[in-house]
Amino acid sequence: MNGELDLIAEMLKHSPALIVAIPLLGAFLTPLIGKINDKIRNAFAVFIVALTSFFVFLLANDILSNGSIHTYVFGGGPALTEGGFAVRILFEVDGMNAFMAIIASILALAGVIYSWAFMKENTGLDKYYTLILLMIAGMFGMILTGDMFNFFVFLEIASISACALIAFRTNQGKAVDAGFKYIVISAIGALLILFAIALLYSQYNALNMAVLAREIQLTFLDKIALALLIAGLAMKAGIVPMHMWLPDAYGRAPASVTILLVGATQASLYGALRMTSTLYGKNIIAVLKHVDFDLFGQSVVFDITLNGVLGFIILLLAILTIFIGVLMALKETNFKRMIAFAAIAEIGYMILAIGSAFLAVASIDTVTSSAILSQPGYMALKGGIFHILNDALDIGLLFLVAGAIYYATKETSLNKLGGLARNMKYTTIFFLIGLFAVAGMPPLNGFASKILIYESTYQVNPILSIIAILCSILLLAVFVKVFHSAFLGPKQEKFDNVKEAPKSMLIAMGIIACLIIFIGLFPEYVLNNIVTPAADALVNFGNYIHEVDSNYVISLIGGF
Amino acid sequence: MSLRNSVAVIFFLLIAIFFVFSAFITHPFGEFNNENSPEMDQYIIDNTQNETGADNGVTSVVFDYRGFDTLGEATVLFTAVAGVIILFRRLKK
Amino acid sequence: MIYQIPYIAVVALILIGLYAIIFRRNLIKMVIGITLIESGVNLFLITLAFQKDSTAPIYHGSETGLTMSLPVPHALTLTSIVIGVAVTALMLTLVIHIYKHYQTLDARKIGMEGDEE
Amino acid sequence: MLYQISRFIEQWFSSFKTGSEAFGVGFWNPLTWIIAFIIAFLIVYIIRGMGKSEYKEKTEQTKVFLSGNPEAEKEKMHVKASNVYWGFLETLKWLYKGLDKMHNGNVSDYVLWFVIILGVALLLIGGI
Amino acid sequence: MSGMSRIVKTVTNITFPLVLIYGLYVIAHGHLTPGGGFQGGAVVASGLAMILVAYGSVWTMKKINEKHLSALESLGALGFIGLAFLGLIFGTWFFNNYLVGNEILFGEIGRGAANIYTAGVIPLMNFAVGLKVIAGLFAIVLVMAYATRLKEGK
Repeated sequence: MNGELDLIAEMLKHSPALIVAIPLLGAFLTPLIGKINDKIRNAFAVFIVALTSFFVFLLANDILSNGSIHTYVFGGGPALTEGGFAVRILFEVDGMNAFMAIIASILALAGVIYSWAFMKENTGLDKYYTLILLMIAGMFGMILTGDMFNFFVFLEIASISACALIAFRTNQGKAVDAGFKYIVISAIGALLILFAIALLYSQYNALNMAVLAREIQLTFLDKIALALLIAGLAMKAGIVPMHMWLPDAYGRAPASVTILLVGATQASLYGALRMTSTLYGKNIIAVLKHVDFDLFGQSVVFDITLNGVLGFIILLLAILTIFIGVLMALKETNFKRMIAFAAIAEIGYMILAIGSAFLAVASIDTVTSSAILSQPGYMALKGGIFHILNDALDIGLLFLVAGAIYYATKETSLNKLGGLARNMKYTTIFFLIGLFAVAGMPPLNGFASKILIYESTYQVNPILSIIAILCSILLLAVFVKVFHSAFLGPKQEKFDNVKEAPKSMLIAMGIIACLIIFIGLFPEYVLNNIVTPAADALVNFGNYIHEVDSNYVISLIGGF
Repeated sequence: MSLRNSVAVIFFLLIAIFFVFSAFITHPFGEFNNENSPEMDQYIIDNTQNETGADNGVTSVVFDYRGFDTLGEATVLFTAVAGVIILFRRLKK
Repeated sequence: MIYQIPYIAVVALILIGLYAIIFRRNLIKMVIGITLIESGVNLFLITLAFQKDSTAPIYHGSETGLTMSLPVPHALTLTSIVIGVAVTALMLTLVIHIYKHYQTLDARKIGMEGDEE
Repeated sequence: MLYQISRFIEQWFSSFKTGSEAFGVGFWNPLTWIIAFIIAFLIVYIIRGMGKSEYKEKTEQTKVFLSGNPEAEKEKMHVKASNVYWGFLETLKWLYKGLDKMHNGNVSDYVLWFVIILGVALLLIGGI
Repeated sequence: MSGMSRIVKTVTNITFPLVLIYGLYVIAHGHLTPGGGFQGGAVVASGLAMILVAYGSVWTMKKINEKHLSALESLGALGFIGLAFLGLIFGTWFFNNYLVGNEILFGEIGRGAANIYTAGVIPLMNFAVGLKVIAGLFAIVLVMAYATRLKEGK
């Protein structure tokens, strides 16, 4: 009994490293195992991902229940050497990381199970599974790492493997083209992120996020680094007007890859959140400029603070993202491209809430070194983080349904589809669940997060929530159109011999559908147990630093 | 000159201004003072022989202190090889 | 001023790369632009490593107290060089495929996302 | 006008209020929604039951009457996806023209948009 | 393609062993002198690329094809991550340099004097990464050259 407990404790201690190391090991082993047998290889990939998810849930359970932060120093030794600087790479996992890791593990599991039948008649599957596992490892590395340069490395791993997988169908010219666009975009974004990391290193001689967050002074170089980080990660997250690579990539990739791309995109969004809220958390309300001038007699005096500027930028981009995503989705006739535009709109909802949260930062508590948000701002942050989970599940389910239809009919153009509900009953049911969830219909999970976003943004500015509600209605219209033109309608004899999707695809879709219904029925449970610790982890940036540097006292720079 | 190119030139020059200005306020080449004293690297330089036993400081960083980065780097190369092979694979039919 | 010239070179490389990507239509030239940005960033990293009158961070014996150039930026540069090699290889592979499909390398002629082929 | 809309939305939100902390101001309970759906379904079912029941297959009743024109076969009866919301798209043509120009498949334009956003961010964060 | 002229092939035959030896030297002394697994591997891979240029991709592909190379690369990567996992098992931390300090293998603390018997797992990792880089870079070059070769009658 005692030994078992020790084993559990050991696994818990090492899980941050194992979550990344096990998929890498599996990826290195897959080409050798693929020489034996195809079924063994597929089962091996599923087993590796299941093992990783087990460690993820072991870790997340501990973190979310106890509110603790796990650090893992690679190579052993203390996190900080004497003198207060981190020599070794270390992973630091708090509530937000655990939350994102849960999402990534769900998506990875669904994607790998789905691939079993979906990719059966393709060649080169050894390398396909290798790249899938590498992409999963890159996602987890981006999510869990606590080191800036390590973040860049895993960003590149995820990008390169994703690019090779997007261009998997090399007989389609547009797939190759989409892959090229993706690799160009992600290469430029990653290189400018590396430039920002080098700018930070040149001033503080540190690469560790916590140490940088402790040291950072918001000099001019820091501002440039912040702009580079935000722009690069926003492009990787597919925010309008830097979103055009996203429909191409999502639309051309195999569906089992697309669901992982969703996870990679949200890992980039997490990166942007971590950089702004933790790395620059100390300076989040620093006064950039003190405005004081006379306007028709009475003098106008106000301060331009960093969170105001950030909130302004993010809200501007959010409105653009929601509008353009929905409008383009309404026009699009290619199934997967349409879902991709809807995904862009969903990302817009997240950053709408996050921008409102930035605007709502009132002050910084110097005792616990945490940002103090107004109540609607805190609610907006919770809603945005909750919406990350819901968006991953809903959009992922819809992409899997689109993949199932492609598998059955070899057709993605909605103009050529019709009357599929007769042949593919379960797929139709899953699509309906995804439809109502994405459109924010009340009994499902989309509404649970969207009402938080509506309420909180309404208290920031009514127009924002009006726009959000209108676009949500348009989103429903989009998917009603899909439902009408793909599933309803008279029987078409060119689809007479269309069969239901095979089992593994149905299993993958079923997992996500069950999660959607569960979250829809018990939103408060998820909100209190998973989302709130993540939001607190973002707000109390001091804990992130304290975990590494125990004797850290916040020292606010001028302008407060 | 089309609208697209003119807009491109404007924002290109904007970025150029910021970058060049940042180049001028970076610390002078090779000069370290108390503000940006390289403590971390000095620690590695002082302890590489004791802790890792390697005479080559760079190798001790690459394979010991920041070994995980190197694993990621090797993984990137592995990924590129897998990608190139999968893209030039022989399609059925 | 004279000590800022390496950074000027870095910025120049990055801007030339961006220029090549934005204003050139040939895909190969875009790839060259990306490699230029990458070499600029690598040059910046390796520039940060230099310390005045310092030697390479390699001991030839047990002497101590030398001023050595910083080892961490060397490691970072090595990593980012290898990553750049990987990215370049993949991009060129895709360019080859694009040329096979479209018989052109003009960025404007390829990939007009319209109806299905 | 805007004030009225905001009032309306306020009332709509206040309709959710049953004083739960988890959802801040408003609150919604999925079970009530499910019950409401079931009741609505029952009402619809009753109304449907009240309809006429003398319905015969293969008679004049089931013939489609397209103002005397012959009925097209089933394939053609299906409204294509690009024809749904035709009026909406026709009205917003001016907007979609710009959006389509935005979404040309040119990589350097994508990078140009990134450069524009980067410039704006630099100007707003670093410039101020 | 049947490769280049006899002169080029002869020169390649003469110079390739030297390139190979130099690359292996750089790999083996990675923890003492400038260089390491990546650099030495790149050197050896360039030598192999020289053979590829001299003899043509078809001939090289007959000798060794990309399946063998990717298997070799997997072995190198497995060696690397395996050493890291051994650090987790013996040294109780992932990537722990568990060999340094004790006298099993490469155990000595190097106080200069270019003692190759130092630095713990670093030389082993150098070898693993070297194998990986040789196989990987050569696989990339070979596959790209073979896919873009000039076919007969064109």
